[in-house]
Amino acid sequence: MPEMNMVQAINDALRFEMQQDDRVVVLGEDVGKVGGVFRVTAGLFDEFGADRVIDTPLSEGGIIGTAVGMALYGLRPIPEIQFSDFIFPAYDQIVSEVAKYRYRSGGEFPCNMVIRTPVGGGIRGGHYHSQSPEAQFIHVAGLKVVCPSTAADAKGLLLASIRDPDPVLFFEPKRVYRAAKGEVPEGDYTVELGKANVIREGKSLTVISYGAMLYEAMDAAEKAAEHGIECEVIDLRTLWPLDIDTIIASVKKTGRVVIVHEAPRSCGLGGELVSLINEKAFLHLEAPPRRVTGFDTPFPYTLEMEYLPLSHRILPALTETANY
Amino acid sequence: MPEMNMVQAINDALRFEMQQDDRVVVLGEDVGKVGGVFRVTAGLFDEFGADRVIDTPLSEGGIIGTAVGMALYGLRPIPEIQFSDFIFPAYDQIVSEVAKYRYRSGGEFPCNMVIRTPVGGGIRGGHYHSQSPEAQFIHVAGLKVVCPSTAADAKGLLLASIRDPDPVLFFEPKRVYRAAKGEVPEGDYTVELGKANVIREGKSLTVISYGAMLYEAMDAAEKAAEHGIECEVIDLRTLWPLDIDTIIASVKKTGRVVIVHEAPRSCGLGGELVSLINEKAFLHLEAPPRRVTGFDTPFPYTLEMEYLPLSHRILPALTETANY
Amino acid sequence: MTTVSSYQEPEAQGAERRPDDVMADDVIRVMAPDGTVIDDIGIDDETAVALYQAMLRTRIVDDRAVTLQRQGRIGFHIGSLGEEASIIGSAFALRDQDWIFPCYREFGAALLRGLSMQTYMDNLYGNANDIVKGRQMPDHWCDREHRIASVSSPIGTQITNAVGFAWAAALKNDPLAVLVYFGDGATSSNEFHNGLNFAGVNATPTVFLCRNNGWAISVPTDKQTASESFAAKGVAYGVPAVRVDGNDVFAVLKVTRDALTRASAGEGPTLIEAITYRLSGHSTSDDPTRYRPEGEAEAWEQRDPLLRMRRYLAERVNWGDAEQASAEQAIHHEVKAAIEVSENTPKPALETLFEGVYAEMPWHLREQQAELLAGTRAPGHGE
Amino acid sequence: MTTVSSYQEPEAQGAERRPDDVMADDVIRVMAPDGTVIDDIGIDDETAVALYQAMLRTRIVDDRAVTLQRQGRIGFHIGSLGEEASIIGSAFALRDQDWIFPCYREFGAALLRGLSMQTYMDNLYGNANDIVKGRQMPDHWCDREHRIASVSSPIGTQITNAVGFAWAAALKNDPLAVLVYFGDGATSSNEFHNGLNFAGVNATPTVFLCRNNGWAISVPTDKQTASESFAAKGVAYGVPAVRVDGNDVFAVLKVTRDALTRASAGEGPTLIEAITYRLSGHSTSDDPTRYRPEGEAEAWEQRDPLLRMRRYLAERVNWGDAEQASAEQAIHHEVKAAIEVSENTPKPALETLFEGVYAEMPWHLREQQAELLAGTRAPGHGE
Ligand SMILES: Cc1ncc(C[n+]2csc(CCOP(=O)(O)OP(=O)(O)O)c2C)c(N)n1
Ligand SMILES: Cc1ncc(C[n+]2csc(CCOP(=O)(O)OP(=O)(O)O)c2C)c(N)n1
Ligand SMILES: [Mg+2]
Ligand SMILES: [Mg+2]
Repeated sequence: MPEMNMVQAINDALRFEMQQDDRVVVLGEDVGKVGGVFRVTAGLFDEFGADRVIDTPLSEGGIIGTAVGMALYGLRPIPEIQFSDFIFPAYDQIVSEVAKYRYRSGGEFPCNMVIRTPVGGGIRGGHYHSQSPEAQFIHVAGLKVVCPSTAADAKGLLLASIRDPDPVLFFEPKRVYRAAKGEVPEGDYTVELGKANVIREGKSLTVISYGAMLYEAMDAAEKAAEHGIECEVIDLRTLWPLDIDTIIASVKKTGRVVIVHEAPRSCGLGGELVSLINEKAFLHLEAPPRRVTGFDTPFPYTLEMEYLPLSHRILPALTETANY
Repeated sequence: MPEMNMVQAINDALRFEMQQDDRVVVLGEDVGKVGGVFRVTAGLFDEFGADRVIDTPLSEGGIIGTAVGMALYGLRPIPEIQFSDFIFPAYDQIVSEVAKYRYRSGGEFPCNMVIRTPVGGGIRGGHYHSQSPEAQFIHVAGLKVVCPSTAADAKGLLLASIRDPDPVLFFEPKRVYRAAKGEVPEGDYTVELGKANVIREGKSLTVISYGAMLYEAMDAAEKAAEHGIECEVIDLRTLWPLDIDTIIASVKKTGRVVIVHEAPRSCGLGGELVSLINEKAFLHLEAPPRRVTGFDTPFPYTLEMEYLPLSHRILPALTETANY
Repeated sequence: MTTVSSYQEPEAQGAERRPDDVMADDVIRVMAPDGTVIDDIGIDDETAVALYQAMLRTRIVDDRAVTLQRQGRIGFHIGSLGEEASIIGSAFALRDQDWIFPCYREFGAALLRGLSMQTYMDNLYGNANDIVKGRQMPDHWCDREHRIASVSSPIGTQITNAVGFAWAAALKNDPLAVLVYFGDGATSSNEFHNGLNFAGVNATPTVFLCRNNGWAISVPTDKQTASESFAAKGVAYGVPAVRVDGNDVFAVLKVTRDALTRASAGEGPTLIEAITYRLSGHSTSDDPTRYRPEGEAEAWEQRDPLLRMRRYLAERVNWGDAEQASAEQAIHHEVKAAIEVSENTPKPALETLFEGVYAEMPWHLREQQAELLAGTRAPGHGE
Repeated sequence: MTTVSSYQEPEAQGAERRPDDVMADDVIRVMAPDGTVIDDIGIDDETAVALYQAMLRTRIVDDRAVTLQRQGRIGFHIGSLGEEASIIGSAFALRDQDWIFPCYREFGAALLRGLSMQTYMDNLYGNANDIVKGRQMPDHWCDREHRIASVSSPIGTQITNAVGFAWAAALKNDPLAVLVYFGDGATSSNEFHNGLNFAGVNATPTVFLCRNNGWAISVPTDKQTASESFAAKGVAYGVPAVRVDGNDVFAVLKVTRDALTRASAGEGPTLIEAITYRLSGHSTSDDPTRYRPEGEAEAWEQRDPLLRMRRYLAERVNWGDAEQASAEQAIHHEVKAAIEVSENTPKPALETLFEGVYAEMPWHLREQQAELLAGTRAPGHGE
């Protein structure tokens, strides 16, 4: 298997599916000739031409609004939003049209597309090139939300998302775009949506994370192991609908849980996880579920590494929860 | 004290403040001559003229985007969004500008305004005249979120919101616009933001709700009392930042909690409340916190009363939680 | 229904207060308001009668739906009183393969294309047979079979959707065009801007039909834009535009046909401003007397598109009171039969509430479905 | 810095491929590219020198900031190489009471209005003295003292904000106008549409300055819109518009002054399309050689607005190499001093992360603040 980073793996998935399925089109700002500001679509313009790799005017609402029409026609549009901070001009189309089209048409019109967008901080992007808005989509019925943490998962989840009959928000953790490197299967390769990955087994406590923070959670888990705390680390991969079975099985085993995400804490996915765990494993809980998250402030520039829930902030939560 | 319904109370608050403070302007679709589709701004156009009660073009983004400029100038704009389902074309301005302007300008530019908008179901409005999007704003740092349930609170909270130095999303539960009737203090009257209201005391369990569902929660609580279950019912009033002290004090007393809101369950405010309660009162919990909420589907038309978490759906949650 | 009377061009009044007035020189008109033909575009009598019948059917259904709402038998209706020519004339121009992206007033176009009266009525009732399963308000239907997308309440969203659909077809060399309807108010939406801009840049085969009916609920067009007309907005996007007398069904048919010809020839989109008037309130929830200048509606009643056609038909095909009465009766009969069936059809089954949010129901919705089914029914919602 | 050379109008090339070309007949020009005056608008020598000095200062700062970024001493810079005349000419036209709503390339305008070099440099460094407290990326400052709103990354949002500000002032009979900057790409945003439309309807005293620099990152203007020009878009909103040679600082000054005169007279907004060219990459993160047609930038270098002014000044006020060198030196000195201070200023204090989200810190932020302060510091973030 070739080694790739996440950018290459996503590029590989796009190229593979575009070769297989001529309904697939990519559209967005700067996705064409220049291959995207992160070079994720590099080379696709040359291979598939301007009719399938489309540079659009500077309007996210226009990108998603027209992608809806393409999806209704039967294409498989893959719109790119340059940074997920800039998805909000398209928010109305996403929550009012994309999410509801199938349901409100009584099933006559599926509206599946994959909205790809880089997410998260750690690249010195400040307020508007760093945010993690996944909760703002999870709350909206009708959307699926995916966030890979490895190159192989990025490929496998993206191919699964493109073939999925429902619309998918595909968040790409840009902090690890190049750092998340590993072997990636060639050719056709899918990772089923809705399945989490237990990347470390342990009995002391369950750590749930995803995307770029997964690496921080793993780092903290390794350090905790030095203190005899064996964490079970779960990479959610699909953020919604969740792999509830894997989560609950783990929490029932450990009785303790720490959730890590860089999105702001309040009304984030962490809160939902805590509630679900309460509802389904209350009597197993031996310590209060803990959230280690981004703070409820706008994303800062200079102090971004203090804002992010990095390993040094996760570790105390692990030890305190384990020793509760 | 005169008796008013919620529409009249809000109208009264607007009129009072417009008389006191000539920086206050109201703008939105149909707010002028016709006085709003719910008649909340009735009479204001005649009293204050077209320069302070402004009918705008049909663009929520334009309404909020220009209100930002007005706020920066030093006016006290009160934009109306005709239904909160139609707030999404303005979502970018709200989350990217309104919420962040003070912070990102290092405090140079406060951006306070009160965005008034009718919320919730029960008026046969289907998908797009019924939604409850409060969680989509609570998750965003920099916003305050308010939702009154009574006429007097509507007046008092609105006056407090207009005078508050921060931007406020003011959700008006339209199902009880006319049904929520009661004595409303004349003249100047404020209800402090961030303070919940314990509207029923009890030792068996804590019920937390707000807006139109508060009445359903109260109805269920009364019925539960017939079975010897004495609920403490908390009307949040300000949804963010929460009155955490009142909530935690009550949960510490009762050890049991049921949260009721009509917004979809997943990643809703209920999940956040469950997490906060876990974090601050874990050892007091005698039963898993329960959520009785709208379902994770788009808001339906014909079956809306089955969708809403009405009294008949709350009551079993109360008895089960009390008897856990 | 208004009956035929001798024609008088209405006095300047509210009706003339806006610069986009229908009598302006650049407004295309084929048939004068008195029913005489100014410019023979070769419409045969059969077509003329078909157009009139479709408009008449639209109006009668409208009228009946308002009554049903007033009687509390349906929850809501949003109609097209006075705007029938804009809707029927444009839909009539379409070829089989073309698609419609409707706003919320175009049930007449759907009926014309073949949506059955029963299906429409079931939608007004939101019952178990409703094509959208009682999930949306009345008048929010869809009709894939007849190539009509789904009605959505948020203003304007269908505009960009229509552009994307047309664009997709063009990318696949599929020779269809898309007609999208929206109001004057919708031109202020983000969607109008995005739709027209993307259509212009990519030369998509889209026909934009702006029903300028003078009002967006209570907001008149001069508060909507300072542009000289709605058609003038095409310039901003390099999209050719035309203004047409929206109460002249022949003229609307003609300009739409022209636009379709351009679209099919790969010449891209066209913006049509059809100048008409909303003779009713915005919907059954609205009372227009609160804001409408006195005399305005009355002036436009004189320009009623159905009246104009009756004058024309009276001259050309001897369409008299007998023909009118029998046409009306047939439609009334059809509507009545549909109502009876709709009214006796149950509500959608409870479990359907959770179906179709996703292609397959995920665990959390299965759980919520089970929770609801196991519980008691809402008051008044028993089945 | 390019030095003065004899002027040659560049060959048609990439530069001429778009219809909005700067040499079109309707483009207002006061000074020819060779520095000779076509239309004397009565600019005295002192003003001319001041304009040039401001442009020069802008360019030198730009150049220095790019170097700082390349050296890893600051994180990012987004500059205005080649666009100095559009920015300085328009800002220069403003009266004291007027406001600026900037895009992200207008630090030159801020420096001109009085923002200190130190304050600007502290913003590039995001240090404890940064006016925005290190919360935003470099070049995202604000300056209430000099009547400049806050730079925001999302494209276009400042346009509607600027309209609202101007509208508020007009409602209060406050005789100010607002100048808002944005790029050609921004005309596709929702905000352009909303801003222009609201301004048109309410005749707000807003001057819209579209810096058409040919590109939106890698997207050229002909992929941005099919409109004949960006100025043409004014028609859609009833907003008078004008195209100006954006590399002719006098012409930009003149059209902005005219627009301000209109605004002050209550005649409402004006849309100015300043045709210029982004000589650099989009920002320090961008490599334009990946997408720019060969020869295009070179052609525009010939039209460099600073060169043009040097030619003019050489003719008019004997501005020679000595004057140039001493002007440059003074600016370099100023910049260097500021860098030294900025570089030695610490990061913002940790607790400031939580301040100013709200006017008063609510309990949940106090808790989070305490949590952070009690913990260990992030690697490399020690203080
Ligand atoms: C985004 C959005 N904002 C507000 C509304 C409420 N609303 C429904 S119809 C309407 C007026 C529409 O006017 P116009 O576009 O002229 O169409 P018409 O009803 O006149 O056919 C408004 C404001 C809405 N449906 N969607
Ligand atoms: C809403 C939004 N979408 C995308 C971006 C990313 N982006 C930053 S600048 C830019 C291009 C802007 O082009 P233009 O408006 O012409 O201004 P210029 O940079 O040329 O001055 C893009 C796409 C953004 N900042 N905001
Ligand atoms: Mg209208
Ligand atoms: Mg540009």
